[in-house]
Amino acid sequence: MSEHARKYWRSLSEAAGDPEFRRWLEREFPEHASEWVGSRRALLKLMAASFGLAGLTACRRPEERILPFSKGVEGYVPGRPLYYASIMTLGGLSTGVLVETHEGRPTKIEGNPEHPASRGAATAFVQASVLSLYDPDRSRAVLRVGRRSSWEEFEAFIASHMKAAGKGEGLRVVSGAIGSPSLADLRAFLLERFPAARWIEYEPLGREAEAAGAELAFGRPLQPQYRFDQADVIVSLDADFLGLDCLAPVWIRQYAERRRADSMNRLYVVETGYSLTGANADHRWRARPSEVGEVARYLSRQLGLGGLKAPDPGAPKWLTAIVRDLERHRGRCLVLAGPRQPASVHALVHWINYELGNAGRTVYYTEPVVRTGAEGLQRLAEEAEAGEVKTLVILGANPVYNAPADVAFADLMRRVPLTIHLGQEPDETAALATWHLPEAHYLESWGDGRAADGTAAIQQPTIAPLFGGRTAAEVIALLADYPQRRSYDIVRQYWLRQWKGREAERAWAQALHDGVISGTEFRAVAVSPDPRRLQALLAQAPGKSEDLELQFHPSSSTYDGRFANNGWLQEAPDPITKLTWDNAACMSPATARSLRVESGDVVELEAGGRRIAAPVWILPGHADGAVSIALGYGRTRCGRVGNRVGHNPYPLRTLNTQGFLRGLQVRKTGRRYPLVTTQEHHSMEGRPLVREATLEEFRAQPDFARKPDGKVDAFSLFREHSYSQGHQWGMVVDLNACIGCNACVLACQAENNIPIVGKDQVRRGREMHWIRLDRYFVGEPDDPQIAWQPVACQHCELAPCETVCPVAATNHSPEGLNDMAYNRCIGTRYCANNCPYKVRRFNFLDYHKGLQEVEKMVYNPDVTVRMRGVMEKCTYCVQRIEEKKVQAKAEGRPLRDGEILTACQQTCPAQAIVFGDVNDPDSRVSRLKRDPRNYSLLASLNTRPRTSYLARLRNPNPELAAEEGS
Amino acid sequence: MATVSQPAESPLVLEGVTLTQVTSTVAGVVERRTPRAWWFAFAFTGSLTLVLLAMLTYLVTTGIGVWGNNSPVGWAFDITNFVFWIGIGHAGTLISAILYLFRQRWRTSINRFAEAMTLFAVACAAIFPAFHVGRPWRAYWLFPIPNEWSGMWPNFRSPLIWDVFAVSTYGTVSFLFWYLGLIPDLATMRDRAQTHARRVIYGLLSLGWRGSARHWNHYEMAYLLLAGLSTPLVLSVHSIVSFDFAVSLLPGWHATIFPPYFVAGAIFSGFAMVVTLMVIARWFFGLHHLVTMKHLENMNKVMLATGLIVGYAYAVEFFIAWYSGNPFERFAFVNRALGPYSWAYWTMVACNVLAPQLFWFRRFRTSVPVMFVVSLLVNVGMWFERFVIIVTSLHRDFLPAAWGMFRPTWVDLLTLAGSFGLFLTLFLLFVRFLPMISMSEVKAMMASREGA
Amino acid sequence: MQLFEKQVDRYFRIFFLLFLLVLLGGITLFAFVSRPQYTEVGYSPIQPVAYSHKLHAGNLGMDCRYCHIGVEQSAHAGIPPSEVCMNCHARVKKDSPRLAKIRESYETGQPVNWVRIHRLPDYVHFNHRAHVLAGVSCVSCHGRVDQMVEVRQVQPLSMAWCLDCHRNPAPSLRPPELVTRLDWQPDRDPTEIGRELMARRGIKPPTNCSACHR
Amino acid sequence: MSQSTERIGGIYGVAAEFEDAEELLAAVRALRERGYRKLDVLSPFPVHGLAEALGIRRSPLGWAALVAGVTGASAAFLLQWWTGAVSYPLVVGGKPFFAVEPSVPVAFELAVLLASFAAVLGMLALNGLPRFHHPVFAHPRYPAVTDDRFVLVVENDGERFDAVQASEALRATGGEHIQVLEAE
Repeated sequence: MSEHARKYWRSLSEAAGDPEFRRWLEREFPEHASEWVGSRRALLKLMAASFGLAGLTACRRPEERILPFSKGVEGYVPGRPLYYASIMTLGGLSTGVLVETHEGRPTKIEGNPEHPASRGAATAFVQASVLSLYDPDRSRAVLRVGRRSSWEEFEAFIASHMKAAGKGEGLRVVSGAIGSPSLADLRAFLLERFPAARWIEYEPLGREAEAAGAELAFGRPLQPQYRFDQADVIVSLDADFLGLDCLAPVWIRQYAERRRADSMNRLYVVETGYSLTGANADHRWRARPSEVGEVARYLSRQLGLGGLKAPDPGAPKWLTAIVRDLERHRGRCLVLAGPRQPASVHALVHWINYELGNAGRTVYYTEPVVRTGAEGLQRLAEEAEAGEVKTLVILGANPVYNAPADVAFADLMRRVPLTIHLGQEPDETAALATWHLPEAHYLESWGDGRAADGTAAIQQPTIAPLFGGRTAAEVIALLADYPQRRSYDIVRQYWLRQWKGREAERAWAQALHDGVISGTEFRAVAVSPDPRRLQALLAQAPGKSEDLELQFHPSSSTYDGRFANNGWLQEAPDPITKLTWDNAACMSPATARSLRVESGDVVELEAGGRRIAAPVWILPGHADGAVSIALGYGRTRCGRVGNRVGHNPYPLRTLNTQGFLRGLQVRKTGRRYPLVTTQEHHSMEGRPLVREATLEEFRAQPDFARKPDGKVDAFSLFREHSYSQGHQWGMVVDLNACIGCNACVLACQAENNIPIVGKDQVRRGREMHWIRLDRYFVGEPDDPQIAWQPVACQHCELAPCETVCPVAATNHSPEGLNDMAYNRCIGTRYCANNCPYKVRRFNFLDYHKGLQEVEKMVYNPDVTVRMRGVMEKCTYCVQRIEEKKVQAKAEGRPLRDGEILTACQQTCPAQAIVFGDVNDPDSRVSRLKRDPRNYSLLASLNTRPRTSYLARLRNPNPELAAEEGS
Repeated sequence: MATVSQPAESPLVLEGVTLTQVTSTVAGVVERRTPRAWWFAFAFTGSLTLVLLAMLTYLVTTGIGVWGNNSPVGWAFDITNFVFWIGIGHAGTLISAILYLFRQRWRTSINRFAEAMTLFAVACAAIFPAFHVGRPWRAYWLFPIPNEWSGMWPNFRSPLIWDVFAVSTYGTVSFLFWYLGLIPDLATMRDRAQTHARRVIYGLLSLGWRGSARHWNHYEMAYLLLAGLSTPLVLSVHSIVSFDFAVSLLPGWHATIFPPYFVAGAIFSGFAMVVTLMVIARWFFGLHHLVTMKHLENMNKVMLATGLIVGYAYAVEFFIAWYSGNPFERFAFVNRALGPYSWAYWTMVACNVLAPQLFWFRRFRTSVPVMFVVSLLVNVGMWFERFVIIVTSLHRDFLPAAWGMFRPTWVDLLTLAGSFGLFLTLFLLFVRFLPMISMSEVKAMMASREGA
Repeated sequence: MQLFEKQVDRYFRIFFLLFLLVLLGGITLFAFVSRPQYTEVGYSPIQPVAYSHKLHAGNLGMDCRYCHIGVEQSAHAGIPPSEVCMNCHARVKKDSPRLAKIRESYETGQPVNWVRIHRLPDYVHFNHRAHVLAGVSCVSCHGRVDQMVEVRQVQPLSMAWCLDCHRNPAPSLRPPELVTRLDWQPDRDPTEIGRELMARRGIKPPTNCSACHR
Repeated sequence: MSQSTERIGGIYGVAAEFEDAEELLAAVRALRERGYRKLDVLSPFPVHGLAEALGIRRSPLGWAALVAGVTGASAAFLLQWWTGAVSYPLVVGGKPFFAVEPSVPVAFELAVLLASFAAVLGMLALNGLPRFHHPVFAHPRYPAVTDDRFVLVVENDGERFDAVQASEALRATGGEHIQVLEAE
């Protein structure tokens, strides 16, 4: 897309203010349901002359209306999508997005190639965020003590209330992390006006430990900025930097760029649960959360930090091997710790990196973009207890659900006379608030934000607020009586102030166009460690204990719970467990044996006198002696999709146990709970499906991946169809790049109008995803490795599905696509039976039934919505192919390689998917197909798939590999 | 039940039976007042038929999702039932056609009965391909109907289209065969009828049959032709049904042994069903002197033979799976015998291979209770055979990540039960209103025996 | 004893023949009236505003693209906003009662509820842009709109009809700049012109499913 | 059949009942010896050897079935070739648009279907069925014919036919219930 589509991104700034435009947007709401009255005179005339039989056919033609605008909208042509550059902010950090809109409806989010945190890619959360926009359960009205009110009433109320606020002694604001420069400016304005007020930023999955570690190490709270593309050796201490500890796709991109055979990095992971990062590791060791810090301390000592060279002869061999590898790669290696680890571990890690000469090369430090912390909540609770809090404003946060259990936020709220809650959902916190205000979705509102590296960008709306929501900035502007009241003005004025002068307007237009404000990234800060303080940390050694530990980690579907009502995400299987619509207490097979539990047994988890119930899931590769559980489930007031889905672990999570807790008691209840996965079998059964080799093996035998196929001596009984002419589409999936993150699954769902089927249907094996990530465990059941394989329709040249279709609903296009005509399909399912890849999906029921009009707004108009009883599958995004072909034709030029991007390819943060014309020998896909690692899945069946795979490489440390081999 | 002492060569019609006695015995069943037991049976099977209707209505209005089918198990009870019923439907034509061509006289007492069974079984079978599709209201696209909307035609390379042609031809030809055989007997019914209504109805149905020698001349030729045509037809139908599987590439389906294996299985199951129903009808309507132990014994011998063929096929499948060296094929069969559906596999083996071994012994072969139980077991076993072939092959094929399990829903089970309801209801109507033994053929056979 | 009277045979034959006749006739009739040519062609609903294409496109000679702006840029040709009408009618016939709905729409911002005439099912993706750029004239599908006071559907718009042209496009092609000239008469064999255009511009209309069904 | 009887009017023929097949066969032979050529027998089952005795030729239905079968198979091949390779050629599984091998099942089925129809409909047509009213039904012993009796009909074969003579001839061969059948 890149260059080409950019022509169409348009700024909405003028139009948004235009009342005509607003009306147009509002009209998008279906007041005008189909009208059946009106004349059918001509038709009746026709029918009157015909026989009774023909009368029946008259029923087939309902009258349809076309409603054009009354006034044209500049630059808009009905049927052509428009693209807008914006940002999506999660946990205070922004990612650049491009929003595709059709007739004023945002339908698809892509990454913004210009934005440093995105570089054209988008994560699963970003992809799914467009569905949340159209969530019919979103907050629709201002509520005052549960009764319907209005913004006007609230405005009047707050104006008079704030007059009596004095210096703001009783005023407290709780919000999520604030990375937005304009909102930070507003906050400063508010606190200036009410100097006694206090503002608490709380994120349940904050990254404060990193900054706190930097404060310990360097004396200043700094944010480390990683450069994975510069690191030859990476040691991750429970840091899921490829997975959920990374909210921007850029780290995956940097990492994947260094997985190429010519400059391959090496990744060591020590972790408790099985994370995406662990799944991609060259070496992985299991450790209880508390033991991870031990590894950091050990590494520090072995590296002789602070002059304390104290080799430990009894140390495990793998640790000494890591140390040697790190020492060999001074300045080109990187050690990092996960956000669940305490500040002391982070401090050691910062120190290690500094001593290895990595600071400034593979990691540098900047001022943090956000500063969050749970401590503020503790103080707030104390103040509320003392009756000091009079007015509590909660902006876009849901602390009743996700605040630390010992804060007891619900009790806290009951002690405050006036609580105001702004949120997108009428959620758990809204239920206890005096006032609940609907919050605008990021696609509906103006704003700004910063990426993790500090780069600022403007968030521009692509649709008027559907349910009358407003932004946090607008609410603060009301509270603080700020000169501007609308976020458009607030954001614009803020940035115009930054730029000043005549250039300001142009810079504003540029910022909107590019979706990024250049030159705003934070400068690197020079650091120097304080060895004395760090040596003290080294001396700390927590007593060994055999207690069970419990680790809390983000959910791949709901994150911290905020996406709980998003059906796409709920249905997306967890990349590792493949569980959908649930979380579970994951534990290793050995731990489960010792607890005498099996997957699906409900257990009671108890710690510190608090207890929750959760079902067990036995996860091979999990650390023994520990349990891990995803946060973000068990919500009660998020909407019809997410209510009572899964089990809520927050009641066990306290201020001091944000990452993990020790002393866990697990008790079997005897109850069973149905856990549902999209993959029931986890072994490759010795079949050469995912092919992999070590880097050394690859160098010795580059075409190792083709060996399992042997020599296929195919003898054909008939003259085969020739595909030598014109475009011939094909795809290559680089298994070495793929990290298994699910972004493609969600992108495909958004692009192709794939329905949500629900937990019960998934249980029956009827999930509809067109692309699935096959995840196989390889090796020892207690400590296996993981192999991924994204599988969608392979577009076989000799497609077995086509031959068996009795009505020719699936057949081949001259360009080698395995076409599927939904309207011809009668639904025998024979094609799916005969598909060796099992990628065809059948509409067993009407999965689009009962959707509200607003939910249908997310549909891509270029893709047919399938009815029940028909088969569907990956089309290689044929709608995108056709669109680009027409475009090239219109411009009188041949198609360019890389011009057509499939949805999965476009969003892939690892750039693992390449699509193109295999008839063009110079295309990227053709070049990759000539790669020695290229192989076809199930080649022995002679289906001749157009999708092929590049075998995976691992880069184990030869020292350890030799040992593992022996 | 009168016991008949069997001479060394058991007669096909007991000695001393006259032609009139044949007529009155067979026609008498229809002319007698409807027995109470018939009404009870009819009420039961009729209700089951209504259950079938209800299930199909629910299916069509809601979607295939009411069944347990899923991905990867796209076919389960639906096609299992289809193949099962089509298999049952093979005995009738086989008895009528092949045994006719081989001049097996013992067929005459049972062919009508078996043909009717064929017809009803094909009717039951036809339900499933029609209703297993996701959009049954579009099922007419399976036929090559010219149209000016899409200009589309069926894909004649698909075994399902072959199925459509095979099953519809088979149903039609079976009906013609059955009806052709009925014409003289309908004339008999017409001429014996006591009420005007019956006379008119049988009169119309018999098409004015007079029994003229010229009639018989053409009639016998037509009958011979139909027998000659039906013989390859009956072999082709189950071969083509087996192509649904054999032409695919699924391990467990893709096998060249399938056509003969399926045909043998079909005959096996068909004979089992004939025995099951014949034993009941013979006892209930007192047809011992027309349907003698000789008939039953011969059918049991056929069951033994076809059972052995089927058992051989099971063994050969395993051998080929091992011998081919294809890991997918090997796994598919190991999974059948030892996987999660092994209970179905071993049920199948026990019922189809072990149970008929009793028929090596004359004592069991000629024991009505034994043959009744064995025939029931074979029915069960043959249903499981199709279930095993379809479900165990689909549920674990090439990519382990896509493996799954099939669990039937209550709709699946009730639809299966309902199809039995329809079958038995049609059968009850048949035995109530039409002569269930071919009188003219029995008479001809008796006459030729006397002549000999 | 005769069961049936002699006439029964005659009646039977007559009834049988009649039955055959009715059956075959019925099938033929159904086949005829269910054809798209019969059920689709001729649809001409009353529009909320009595807009005459004959007057505007025919007599006044306005180009199609003056109103249907999307036809060269988008899959949809588009129905013009009321504003486009008002470009002229702000001055011409500014008080005509027949234009009341247009003026009202322009003033209130409420759209005019035009009735759709040319309708394809949701599963069909027709792209005006691709066709117009290839040189398929408006007239091929919409007929002589410039002679219609009330627009009516003149082609069946069925799949088989689409395929006819996709299989044999030459007779329907003309130089792209002439697509909106509904009265254009080629000076030589149109098929020949079409063939030349196909060769020069590489026009190969697809007949595979995904060309239209996605 | 037997349109000739209609032409003459009055008498269709003379019929007598026989009790068993051998008696009947003997009667047929005797009557044919006496010059009666237009004989018919009504019987509950096809009597072995009767057709030869009556001089009835082998039924030509086989030829009809053959022609129909060949028509069916050819039509099937033609249909599959035309729809697959001419009307709308679609690439299916990379296979040829038309090939003989996959066309065989449908061709076979269609051949059998048409041949079967030809056999059954041909039988009805050659026998003039359905025909619900017929002079022979008027014979008082007719109903027994479909049970266990045989009726031999000496049909009116033209001007020389004498019903009384025919009755006598029948009686001489042992026929009972001799009855003159009215042509209607």
